[in-house]
Amino acid sequence: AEEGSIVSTRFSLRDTPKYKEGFTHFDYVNPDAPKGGSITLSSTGTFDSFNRYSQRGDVAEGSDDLYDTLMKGSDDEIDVLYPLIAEKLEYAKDHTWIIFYIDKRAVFQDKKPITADDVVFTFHTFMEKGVPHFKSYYKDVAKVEALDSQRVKFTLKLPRIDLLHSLAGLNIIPKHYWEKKDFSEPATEVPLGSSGFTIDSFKMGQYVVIKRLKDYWAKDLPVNKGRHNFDFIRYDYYKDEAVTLEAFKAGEFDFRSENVATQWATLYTGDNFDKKMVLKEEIPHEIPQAMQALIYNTQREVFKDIRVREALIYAMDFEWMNQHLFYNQYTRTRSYFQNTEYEAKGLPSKEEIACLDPVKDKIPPRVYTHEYKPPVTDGSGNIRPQLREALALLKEAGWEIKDKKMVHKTSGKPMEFEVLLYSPTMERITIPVQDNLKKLGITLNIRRVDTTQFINRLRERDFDMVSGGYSANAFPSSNLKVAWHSGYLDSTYNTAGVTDPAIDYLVEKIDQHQTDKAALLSYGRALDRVLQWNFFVVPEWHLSKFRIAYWNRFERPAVRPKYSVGFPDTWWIDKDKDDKLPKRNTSK
Amino acid sequence: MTAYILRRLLLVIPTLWAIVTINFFIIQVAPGGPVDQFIAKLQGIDSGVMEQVSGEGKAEITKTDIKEKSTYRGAQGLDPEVIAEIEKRFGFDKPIHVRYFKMLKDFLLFDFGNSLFRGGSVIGLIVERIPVSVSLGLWSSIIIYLVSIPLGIKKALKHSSRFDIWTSTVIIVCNAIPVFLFAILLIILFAGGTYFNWFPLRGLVSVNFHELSLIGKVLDYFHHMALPTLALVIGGFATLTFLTKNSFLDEISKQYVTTARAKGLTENRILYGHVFRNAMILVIASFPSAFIGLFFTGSMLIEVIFSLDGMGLLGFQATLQRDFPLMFSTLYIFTLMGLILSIISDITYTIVDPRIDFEKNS
Amino acid sequence: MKKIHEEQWNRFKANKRAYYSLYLFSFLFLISLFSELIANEKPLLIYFDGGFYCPFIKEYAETSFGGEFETTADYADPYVIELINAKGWIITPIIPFSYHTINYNLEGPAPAPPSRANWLGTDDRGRDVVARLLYGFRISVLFGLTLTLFSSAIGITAGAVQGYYGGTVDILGQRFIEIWSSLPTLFLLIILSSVVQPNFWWLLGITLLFGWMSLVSVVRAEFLRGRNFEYVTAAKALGLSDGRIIFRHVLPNAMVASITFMPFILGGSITTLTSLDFLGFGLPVGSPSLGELLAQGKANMQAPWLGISSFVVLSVMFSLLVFIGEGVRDAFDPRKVY
Amino acid sequence: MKDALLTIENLSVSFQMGKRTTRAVENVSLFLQKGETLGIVGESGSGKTVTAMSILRLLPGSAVYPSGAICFNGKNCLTIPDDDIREIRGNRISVIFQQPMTSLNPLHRIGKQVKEILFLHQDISHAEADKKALSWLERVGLKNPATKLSSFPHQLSGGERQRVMIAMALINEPDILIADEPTTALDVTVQAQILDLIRDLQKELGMAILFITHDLGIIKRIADRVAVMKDGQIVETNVPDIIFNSPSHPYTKHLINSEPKGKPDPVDDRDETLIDVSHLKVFFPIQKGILRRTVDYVRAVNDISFTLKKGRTLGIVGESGSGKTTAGFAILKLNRSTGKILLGKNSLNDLDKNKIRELRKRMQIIFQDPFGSLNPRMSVAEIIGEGLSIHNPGITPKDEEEKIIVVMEKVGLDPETRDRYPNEFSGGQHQRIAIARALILKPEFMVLDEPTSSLDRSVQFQVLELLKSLQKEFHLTYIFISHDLKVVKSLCHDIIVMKDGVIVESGPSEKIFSHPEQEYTRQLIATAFH
Ligand SMILES: Nc1ncnc2c1ncn2[C@@H]1O[C@H](COP(=O)(O)OP(=O)(O)OP(=O)(O)O)[C@@H](O)[C@H]1O
Ligand SMILES: Nc1ncnc2c1ncn2[C@@H]1O[C@H](COP(=O)(O)OP(=O)(O)OP(=O)(O)O)[C@@H](O)[C@H]1O
Ligand SMILES: [Mg+2]
Ligand SMILES: [Mg+2]
Repeated sequence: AEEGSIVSTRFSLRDTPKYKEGFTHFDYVNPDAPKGGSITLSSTGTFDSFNRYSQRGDVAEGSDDLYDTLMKGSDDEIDVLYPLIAEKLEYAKDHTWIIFYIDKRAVFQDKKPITADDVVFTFHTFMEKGVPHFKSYYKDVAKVEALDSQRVKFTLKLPRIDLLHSLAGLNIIPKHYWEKKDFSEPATEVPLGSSGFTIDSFKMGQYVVIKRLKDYWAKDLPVNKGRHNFDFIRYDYYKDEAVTLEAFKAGEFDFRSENVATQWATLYTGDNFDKKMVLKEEIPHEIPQAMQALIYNTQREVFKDIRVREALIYAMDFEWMNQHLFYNQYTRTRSYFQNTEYEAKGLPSKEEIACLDPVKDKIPPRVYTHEYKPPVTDGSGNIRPQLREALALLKEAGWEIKDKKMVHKTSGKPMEFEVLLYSPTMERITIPVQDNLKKLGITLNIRRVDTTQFINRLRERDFDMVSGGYSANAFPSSNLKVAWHSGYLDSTYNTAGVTDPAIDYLVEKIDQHQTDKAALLSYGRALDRVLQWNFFVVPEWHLSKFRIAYWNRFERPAVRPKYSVGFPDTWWIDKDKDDKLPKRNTSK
Repeated sequence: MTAYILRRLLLVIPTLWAIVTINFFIIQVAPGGPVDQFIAKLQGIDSGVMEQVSGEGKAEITKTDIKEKSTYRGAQGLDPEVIAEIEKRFGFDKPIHVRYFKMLKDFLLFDFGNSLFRGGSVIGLIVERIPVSVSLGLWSSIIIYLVSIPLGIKKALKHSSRFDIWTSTVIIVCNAIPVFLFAILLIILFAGGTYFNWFPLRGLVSVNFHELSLIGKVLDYFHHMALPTLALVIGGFATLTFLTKNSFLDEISKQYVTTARAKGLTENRILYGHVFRNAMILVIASFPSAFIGLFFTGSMLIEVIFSLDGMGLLGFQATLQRDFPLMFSTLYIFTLMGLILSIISDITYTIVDPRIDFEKNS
Repeated sequence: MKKIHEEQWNRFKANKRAYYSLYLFSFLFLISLFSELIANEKPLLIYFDGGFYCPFIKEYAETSFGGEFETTADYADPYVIELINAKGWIITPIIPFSYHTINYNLEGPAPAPPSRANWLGTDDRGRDVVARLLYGFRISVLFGLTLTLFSSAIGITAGAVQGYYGGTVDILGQRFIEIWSSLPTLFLLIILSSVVQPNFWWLLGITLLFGWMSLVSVVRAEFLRGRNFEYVTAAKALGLSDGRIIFRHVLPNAMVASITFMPFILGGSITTLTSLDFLGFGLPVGSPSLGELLAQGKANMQAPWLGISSFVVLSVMFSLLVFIGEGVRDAFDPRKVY
Repeated sequence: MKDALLTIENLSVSFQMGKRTTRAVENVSLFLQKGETLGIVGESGSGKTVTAMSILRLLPGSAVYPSGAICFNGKNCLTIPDDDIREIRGNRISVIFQQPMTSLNPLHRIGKQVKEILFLHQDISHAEADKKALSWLERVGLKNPATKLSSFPHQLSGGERQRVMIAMALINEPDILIADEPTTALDVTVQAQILDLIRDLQKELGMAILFITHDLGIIKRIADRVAVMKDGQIVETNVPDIIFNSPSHPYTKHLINSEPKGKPDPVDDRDETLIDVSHLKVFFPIQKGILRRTVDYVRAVNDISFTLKKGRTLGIVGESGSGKTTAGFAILKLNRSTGKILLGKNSLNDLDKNKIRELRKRMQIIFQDPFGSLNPRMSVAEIIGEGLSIHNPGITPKDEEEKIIVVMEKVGLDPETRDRYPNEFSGGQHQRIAIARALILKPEFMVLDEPTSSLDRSVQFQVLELLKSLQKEFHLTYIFISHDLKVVKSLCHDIIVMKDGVIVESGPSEKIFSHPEQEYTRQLIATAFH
């Protein structure tokens, strides 16, 4: 070990790793799960390539699983890594370099050993031929070198632990295979991988069968123990959703996770369900949820006024929608850290107040005095009380109703704006909002364009309001900067076009405290509050359940991984159940 | 005539050039391009319209992706440098005229290049889709021709009879059936888990196709083709039947038919031997092109619903994705073919009816 | 009416199906023209506090009835109804929903099954299906009729001129059409929808711009043949102008394909609109559209009333049109025995 | 009568068009014995064709039979099943249609159409059929029968088509031949040849013939018995001798007495020249193969020149297929020709289309095939009135209607029928519609291509008188194409004799008729006035 460095078999960004050194398996697996059998799953669309990293082509299911990473995370923690190809690592305390020690046993699928050279090759290949943002993300990597056949060192230009951490997640590709091939081009033959899976057979665009390699060198490593219990996983490709569901019900494939409320509520019925041959289950989970919302473009004159932004939120009658459109399956989203400990609840704590102090007078006062809650209605569709609130706010902001239209007092301009969508589903959601806004004399135009146009206008920031979201945050990561910092106004980041010094300050702070769990907790919650009370979005909803249905032939560990449903990772086939099912088309 | 054909063949060149040029500029100057599409794909919103067609991703919630962790920055947006990089990759860093002349040169050499978003070359993509297209096109056309023409003739003979009325009603109602609803209905009824599980749900052949005997292969193929073909033809009888009927009605009372009758020909021989050619000039002349067109039949919705990879979907997606090479090349190839076919069809006219010529009217 | 037209009309009438279809179609279309009176959230007439109000013509603020908001009154709101009923009465249309009215008082989730309030249920946004069908039918028929009329007129003329004159006119015309028809309609529509909010007229314009070519080639072919007939020579010998020969002599005898295709072109125009709506490049979001209803029918397999009712409307419409078309054909057939 | 081959008893035929019923034939009774020729003569539109067509049930669907029976072989042709009647058609009973021009399938080659009937009723090899077809075309006097076999109908002249029809009817050697004006488009020599042929066959096979014609000369020559029809009824039946010498019915008398007689009205030599044709040529390419290469030309009109003075009638006579119709078309600029054509001072071959169109009011044509020249979708009134409204844009509908009525009456058509479509008329009526259409414009120059071939003597007389009086009154100029030399003689001032596309002889009418120079002409005249 070098001076001033840390050597470890585990690598965590913030938390102490849950699993001790020398653990044998994750908690959420059954280490003795019987292996074997084959299952069929479905996929949508088509595929024409097995090279997950080519710049074009539709990759087949399973192409992702062809490669192992240097280290591997568990499904019940965030950002904690355990040995896989790399048996241990060593990194500088100042976070400027890292060395991975490659397991001597590690081999590619052709039994050639995985060496440091392969890692170097991998990194260079990704930099040169990988997706464009790989290059920009890793631009701070100064050097990659193979110290010897088992050790590889990455040196950074500046200290960044998150970068070091993410390097551990590199998928390692075999140099001797890719050297002669163009990595950026789609592959029609199955590439040589580094993992325990390969593709056994396929028909382009139609199906692909993934095979578990029985002689996989790492199959008994703690990160793999009890996982990958099926010999074959076959993916059949469908193009139509209704047909896919029908196929599932016909027994063409084994497992399905539903994401449409109506279908979940109405279409999972029939003989096979009654006879318990197919099981329908809702499994609650605590996975961090995205902030799905209608986002204001705060660069637009109307939406510069925070009161206007607040007022319009009252037009979304979530309770009615939930009852009448979603079978009461959803929960209103209120936080940018939904389902995490970083979610701001109640009133700010001392620590939070301390964090907020420097920007005290640049944030809405209610941050200190109120807990943020999106408006709640009685679900009858009658939202008079809410409209009253909205009207009051709008009046305050200098708007009035004239000739039954909401107009600006001074300019006399009516309030009219457009929401930009690309998906027909969103129409269904925005139409009731439009209807309610009409009652306020406000015109909302719903504009649906294709995705190309959508992105085009997003890039040009040519929209009033857009249906979109902020991706889920398991913790306050440095990505918050690109989402909210005023410095990102001229990119496709920062959708809401926020230029708020307080927020800039907070996200910068978060960026600086990436490894300090306690600080992140306060800053994260503080940021959440500030964002909430700034009303940048009309928040929508989320679902904290898995809606799954499967043919009754599986068994699964008693403990479910916290952040995943665990299928097909940890489940196995129960022979008895399987035998009771009628013969179906799903065998390989 | 020979001179005419020669002239027509020569005219193909400027026409093709004009088509390619006009399309190139229209498509290139239109806002939004492959770059946006690529970004959309990176941000995970590449479904768009396909979603309406396939019903995919109509979830009211963003997917809780089990595999993908929250660190993926691309989902939030892209840096300007990255976008510049993408633009370069798609060749948008070059001025438009450079791109234009490059395309012209490539087309002259019949070099169609690669798709922007899919694996494989443009030609490869098209060739791959021919089996599906031919299958759909061939069977559906055969059925439509075999049913519509005799039916139309019979209806002409029995004009205004009860037979005429009920067949009209049936084919019109069939014509009004929205293809995709019907297709889905077929699947639910005959291939789903709820009612009869008689037919396969997807694909052109079974997975174990190569293991089957020859007869098995044939049966398997038709087993798979049955529902898509049915869905495709159901609405297709109306026009041809009515065209046949009306054309026959127009001809059937002409004097030469009486002559034929006076010769003692049977009604069928009169209809098929004499009237047919007179009445069906349009149909006959369009047949060569219809026949070659079979190889490129596409019906997007049928392909989507029966999970087939055919021309229809390819073209539609190419447009949506702004996959320019694919768009232009298919346009180029199909137009070229179309131009030749129209010449063939014109020649057919003159063969079917020797009185037809293309000279200037005196 | 000239005697000959009278005969034609008689011949048309002799085809009972066509005759009744025409009546039924005109009736339905007429009704749909008055959709606002039949299906509307706005009452036809309100008597309130000694005065009469006509909300379906004029907008009244809620405050006019003593309510609190100065915006247009929402007559579906029980609060407003109560206010009015306290001092007067309301006459509502038979279907108290317009195509865009969301029925907030649904029993269960939308799409709601047929019920007393919503005869054919609601769509998946809680809007009344009957009202949407009614308005959708009107828009479809108007679109179809206009498009068919113009596109056939242009297409037939172009085909006729090409076929009749032949030679250079034909050669150039064909080339023009080849080039024109190569333009990617769908793409242009997509682009258009990004530049403007496509409305009825835009869609009509674009589809017309690219839709007129369907008849050209058949008409041309029929003209190439028809121009050689003896009676055309006779007409020429009479000294008729080309226009007259084309339209009076060749065309009526070269109309088989056109007349046959016409109802289908109409149907096709309607389908074009529905499929554009289906794909989402059609009428603005929220417009009454049969295509959108079909799309919903597909997306909501559990709600068959969506697909079925739009299918029934479409097929009835098509059938009527084709039957009328048959009658028209008969009317122009001099040999037709009636 | 017991051993009659065919008997028609009390046959009535009506046409039902909507509410309107047209009675075409009323209570007609006829019989036909083996080996016998029954001639039917009568007024145009009197139901001859309808009666004949009824025998094989060939009338359109609008025909109804209120009464009657047609017995052939002891069976009623009107009621026997379709299969049985089909057995008879073309095999036992053959028909030569009145409209040879439109009776052939336009898209089938002649050979195919002729051979088809052979294959249908005989067991015959292709080679044999070819041979037989060829020999029959030869027998009916077609030149180049081999090329004709591979021609399409539109490439044949009127007379040629008619002979193809005749060949088709005779080739199966039927028991009964129904010949509906079989020789209207044939020149007299060919006509004689055909009649001989028919008579030979009759002798040989004992064939019975139902011969419908307006040509009383022919009737005299070949009929064993004659039936005279008028207004749908048979007014008189008897042997020719009696019919011609002591007719009992007034109509028969009238018919027999209206021979075309007289001479053309004398003309003034100082009249200016109206038509000057020089070196007129019309060639039709002969094309081969899919690519339609032109291998040779049919020289239909091969360098003819003539002049025609105002107020005169020029007769063009000549062999069938000699290019008369083609020349007529060329003179009016209705086909592509080379050479110079002067109408007055206007050179038609140099004027552009619009100029010619303006001249069209001054020059008119009556087509050899009147039915083909009538637009099937226009009513008779529209057909006749159309030119009028075009050339006199100001005319009121009422005036137009009046004029139509007048001209219809003049050509012997019932003005009441003016709202009907052409398909509801008889052959002679078609011809008169065509004449009316031309006459209503009062053109100064007319090409009349066999204008009276389908007209009975009385109507023919009426029409010719009309033409003459118009000529006198308005100083009209005619080109008169006809095979009927008697008519030609009575109408034409000058005559051109054509053969194989060239003029073999021309000159003043009297001179040609009295001193024909060419052998061909002499033969023509001899046959005609024999
Ligand atoms: N298809 C029809 N529909 C209605 N009326 C018809 C039809 N065919 C013929 N007629 C009428 O029947 C009558 C007899 O016609 P037909 O053809 O038998 O006359 P024709 O004696 O052959 O006369 P022509 O010598 O002029 O040929 C005519 O008055 C004609 O108008
Ligand atoms: N379109 C054509 N193509 C080829 N040959 C043609 C065409 N039209 C006419 N002919 C030929 O030209 C010759 C002259 O034809 P035309 O019709 O002028 O004869 P005609 O003198 O009027 O004879 P008829 O007395 O029989 O009517 C004929 O041999 C005919 O076969
Ligand atoms: Mg007759
Ligand atoms: Mg002639």
